[in-house]
Amino acid sequence: MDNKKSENLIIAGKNFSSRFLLGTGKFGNKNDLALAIKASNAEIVTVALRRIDLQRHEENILEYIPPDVTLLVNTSGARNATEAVRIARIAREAGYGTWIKVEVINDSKYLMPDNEETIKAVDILTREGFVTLPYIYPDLYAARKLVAVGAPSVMPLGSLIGTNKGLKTKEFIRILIEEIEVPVIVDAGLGAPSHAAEAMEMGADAVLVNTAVATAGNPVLMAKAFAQAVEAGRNAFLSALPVQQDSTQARASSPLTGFLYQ
Amino acid sequence: MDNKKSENLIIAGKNFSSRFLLGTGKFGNKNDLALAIKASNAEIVTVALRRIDLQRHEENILEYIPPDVTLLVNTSGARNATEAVRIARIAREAGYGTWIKVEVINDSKYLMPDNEETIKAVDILTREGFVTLPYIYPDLYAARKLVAVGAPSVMPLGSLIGTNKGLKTKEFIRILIEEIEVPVIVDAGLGAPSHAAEAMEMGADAVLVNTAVATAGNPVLMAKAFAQAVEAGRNAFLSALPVQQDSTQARASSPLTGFLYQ
Amino acid sequence: MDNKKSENLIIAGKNFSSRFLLGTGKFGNKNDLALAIKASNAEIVTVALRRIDLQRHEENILEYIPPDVTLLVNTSGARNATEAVRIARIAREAGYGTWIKVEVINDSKYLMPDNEETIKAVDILTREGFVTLPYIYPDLYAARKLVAVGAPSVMPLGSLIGTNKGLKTKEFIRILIEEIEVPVIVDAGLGAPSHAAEAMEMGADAVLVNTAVATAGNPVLMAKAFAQAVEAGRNAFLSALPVQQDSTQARASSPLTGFLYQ
Amino acid sequence: MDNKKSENLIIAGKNFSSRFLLGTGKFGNKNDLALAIKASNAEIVTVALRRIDLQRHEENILEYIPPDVTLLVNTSGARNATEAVRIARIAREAGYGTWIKVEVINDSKYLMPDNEETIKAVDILTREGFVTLPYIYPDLYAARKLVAVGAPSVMPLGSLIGTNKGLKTKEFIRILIEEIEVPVIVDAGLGAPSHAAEAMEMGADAVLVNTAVATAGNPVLMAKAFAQAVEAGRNAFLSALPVQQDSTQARASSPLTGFLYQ
Amino acid sequence: MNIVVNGTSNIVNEEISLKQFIEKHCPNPERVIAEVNEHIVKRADWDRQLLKENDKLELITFVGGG
Amino acid sequence: MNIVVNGTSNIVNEEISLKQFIEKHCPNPERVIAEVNEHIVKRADWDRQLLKENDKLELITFVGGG
Amino acid sequence: MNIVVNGTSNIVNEEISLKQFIEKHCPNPERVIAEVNEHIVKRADWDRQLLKENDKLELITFVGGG
Amino acid sequence: MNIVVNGTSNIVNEEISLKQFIEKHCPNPERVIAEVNEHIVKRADWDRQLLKENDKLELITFVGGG
Repeated sequence: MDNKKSENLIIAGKNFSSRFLLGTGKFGNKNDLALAIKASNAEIVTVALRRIDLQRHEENILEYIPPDVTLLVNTSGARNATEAVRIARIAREAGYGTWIKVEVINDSKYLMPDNEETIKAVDILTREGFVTLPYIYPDLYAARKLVAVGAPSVMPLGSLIGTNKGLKTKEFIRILIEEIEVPVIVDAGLGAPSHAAEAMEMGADAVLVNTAVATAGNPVLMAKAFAQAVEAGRNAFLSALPVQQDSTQARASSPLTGFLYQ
Repeated sequence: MDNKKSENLIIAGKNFSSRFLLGTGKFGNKNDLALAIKASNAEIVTVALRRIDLQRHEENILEYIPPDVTLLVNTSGARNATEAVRIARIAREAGYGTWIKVEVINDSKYLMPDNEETIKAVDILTREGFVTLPYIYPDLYAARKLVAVGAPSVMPLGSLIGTNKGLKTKEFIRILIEEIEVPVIVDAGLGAPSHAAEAMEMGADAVLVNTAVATAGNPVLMAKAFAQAVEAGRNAFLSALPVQQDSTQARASSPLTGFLYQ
Repeated sequence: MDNKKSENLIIAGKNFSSRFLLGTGKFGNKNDLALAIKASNAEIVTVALRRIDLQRHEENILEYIPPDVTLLVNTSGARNATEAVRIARIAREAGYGTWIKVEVINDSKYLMPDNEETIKAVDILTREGFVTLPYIYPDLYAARKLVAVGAPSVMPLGSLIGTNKGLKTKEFIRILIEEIEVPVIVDAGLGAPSHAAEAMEMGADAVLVNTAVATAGNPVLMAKAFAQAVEAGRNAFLSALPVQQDSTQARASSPLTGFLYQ
Repeated sequence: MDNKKSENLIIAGKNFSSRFLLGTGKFGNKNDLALAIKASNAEIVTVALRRIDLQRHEENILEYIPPDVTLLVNTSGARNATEAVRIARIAREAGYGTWIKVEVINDSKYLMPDNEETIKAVDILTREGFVTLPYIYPDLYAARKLVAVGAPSVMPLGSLIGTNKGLKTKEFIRILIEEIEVPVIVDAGLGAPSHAAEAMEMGADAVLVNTAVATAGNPVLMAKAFAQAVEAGRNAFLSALPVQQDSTQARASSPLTGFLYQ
Repeated sequence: MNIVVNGTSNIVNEEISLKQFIEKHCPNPERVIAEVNEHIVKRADWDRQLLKENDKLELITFVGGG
Repeated sequence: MNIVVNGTSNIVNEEISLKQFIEKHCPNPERVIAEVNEHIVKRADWDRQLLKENDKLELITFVGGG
Repeated sequence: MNIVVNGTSNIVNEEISLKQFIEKHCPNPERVIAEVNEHIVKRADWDRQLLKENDKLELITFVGGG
Repeated sequence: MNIVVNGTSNIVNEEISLKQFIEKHCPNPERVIAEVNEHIVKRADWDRQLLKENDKLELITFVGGG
């Protein structure tokens, strides 16, 4: 697909020059979050909704996010389509836009997304005018259905949330990249910039990272590192990587014969 | 070791702000080489020596390398210490410095470096005032001996030359990084920016790439991609990457409980 | 789950002492198939249905399968639940049992199973008295639904059909093994006995192999090799494998101190 | 090499029908050792030497090893060639044969073998009539030198001793298998039967396992599992494994067209 | 009389039963499973099932599969 | 008067508007999103929404999330 | 008389042969391999090998190893 | 007069200096590094180095390498 090579990431008609999305959970220090957004030039960041704790003064996460950044409200906590829809509506009512990361999880151990419920939620939300970015387990058929009901992007997981294990689903995300026409944003499980570069090298359109940045020793520098890796991987994809040689035999990069030999 | 975290790469007392070294073999178009050096900000590039072809007009590789770049002359073609020493002396006589990548290969199929002969060559060349960067198979004992005879850096292979397979020697390069006090520069086999980032993330001091850049569809952009990945990996190393979670269980980055639930 | 450790593989109340299932496609020589079944002690083998070629005399695959072996009729060719159901009914009508491998594929490039259609087919076939073994992409929610509609086993793919790439879905099959109470049989993509052993070591209940056996240089010996690997992996699972050590540090198996030292 | 396909493992003219070697360290219960030897049909087992503890009654390891088994005395504890030679001579003097696993380690953290000292020890011991099986880091040049000084086999490590990480040196052991004419026995780091099968599949002549068996929940069953996996891998090697398909595209094992379609 | 067999048109001139058709055209009749117009016809009924204009026959058999 | 706030029962003695309740109990009223009986009440309407016996209040806010 | 056994000093008062020393101190004499001053002493010779001031004894045995 | 240049025999008829030989045969003399009989001859000395029967010349240059 030609738009796979466009300069900007385009979602629902909106252009983004950065292909690095940042999650805002787990930051020990909210100032680090603000600096991490700046250091990485992230243009889309996720936030979530939660019941207020009446006993405790909590900081307002939104104060740490620059106004020109696109807020993507995560429906985390939703166990089915109905709950996801309800959270999305609350977010819109609160004045925070219509960009929703549709995350439906009904498994408290592995936190695997429920693709079928996610499709239902996207279907409803799209009709209500939301821009939905569904978080999914990378299944070709589910991705096709999401596109059919109006998802302007899909966000397959690289590995289980928070595990930092990298691209365990590589073979299957590759299929989405080849077959699905909307942007494929790899989300969850990317634990190092090399993982992000690997995703981009094979043609992913963007990546979203949270845990690996927020829990790093230096989250601000790590955010920058991920953003650099995303650019590196993107440039490599555009440059057309050479293939791995399958034989066990080596191939010289220096001239090896004709000198000092008879 | 503390110098593992220094801002610059320091070899034999010389400071380099770039941690990406570029090889000059296999470029289809020499202008691409010049542009690739510029795009990647490489400060050290390798060249080799070969018998002149009396029948054919060949371009002068040196014209494509900016004068402020440090030339590292590869002894490729040497099958033993004696031949490597001879090539190094020729290079010096020709006025091209004293920085030598000591590469001794006596195996035409896998192009594996012969550590023992390499140690002998480094011993001789160091006494003659050369700055030697030995290309090695990552063996702790060989690396220790190289440092003992004066090598200011070691260059272990990531995988077989030209195979683009990445960090197949990861477990053993890690040992060198932990145990050897001189800079560890991963050389050979890195086939994608993600491989370079992975090496830097675990604390390698620099990487050298040739085949993957020179044979890319767009070598100039690929050189830039590798340089970005090296910076990404370096920053991640300095930020202290979070560890991979070994359990199969996921860990939420969003708050999952207390909302919409009873 | 305790039945994970039972001596026999039990599906729909039927006991099998072998945990190796063999596919019958792609055999160059049908005698090899008969010998491979014998050499591997496979007790369940798959067959498929196809339109007769009126021009050509073809061998009867069933003649090469011993009568005490359980035939599992694959619905390959079905693009949706309706077609899968139709194939199953034809098989039963033909007198070949009620054991059906429900395979629904609507993607001619990657041959990925369509979980949703598979669930529908299993639901219908179970009500009609079939024993269904659904071939699936390993998705926790799909597996749960299959069990809910009566599947006595699930057959997740290891990697794409015919690629021999092994357990690319390991992280997700592991979840099925932990969460799903019916036997988990790894199907598709296992290209070497070591892959089969790896699946069994983590607790898979059985494996099904076709391509890697049928296209081996010696299919009969390869069938035996897979069966041995399945037993090896099963025994290792029952023995409780020791864990991998995550540190890079080694741990001596021999006494290293106190001898020859002061 | 043709002898790579011989039925028996032949070392120094002696025939072994088993290709599984067992180490005897770390067994919690010595009866388990005896039973594990029997269950696995191991014909070669390693033992070590240590100073007697005058304060404590210790069991005699040799009582648990059947008399028809070939004892391979490990020189563990030796930090250089001289110490290895001394241990070998003690073993011979004690009446326990001339089969020595030459293990020289001068690194207490990673327990990496020192190839250069190992070569020296093998050279001396061979002249004294010992049968030496050197434990090495898989380096082509070191292996060639060992063969040149008379080693009738080489034992490269799969990964660091005791880590159970499997075949981390796969690319380099493969080179030994292709280039070295004596049997290649993979030793150290094999943590699961699937690892052993993988080594055998690529043509290793045998494997030696200790930690993964001795520290399993059920060491006797685990020994059997490893022996089965070794046979499985051997048979797969003899059968000629089909290659992995590199494209991401799948290949049907069932007929997919011509049925139910127009 | 036109009959569609496994997706291909066939001209049959005489009146013919399913059994006769199969025995005439299939190398191994004992392996055949027959559908007429998407309904399975049991082997015991092949004899009395006469083929009609525009009948759609599927003649199916077991083959190797994974 | 009993009111369920974020899943917990609260006894409220006087008549009180949603606005008053939030300002009294929430540290940052400007961050609060309010549902009463599963219907969102816009901030502009908080003032005239009086709480009633057995009302179920959800008081929600934005937090960091992935 | 001082004797170093496996790296540790031992005081021995009477004249004693290697055999006597081993039988007195080692729980399983039949398993012992003995070096005196870095030379192996065969079991058959233990009897006539008398220990001397500053002798260095290594008493070794087989153990499990990988 | 026979001279071996980069491993190949060459017949040279007249008396000739290294400098003359290189200028005559090499497309880019300024890139050449010259060894005669395994000793490097500096560029400044090329002029006075006369070639002799059976001299072994190595004419070398820099090329791309990894």
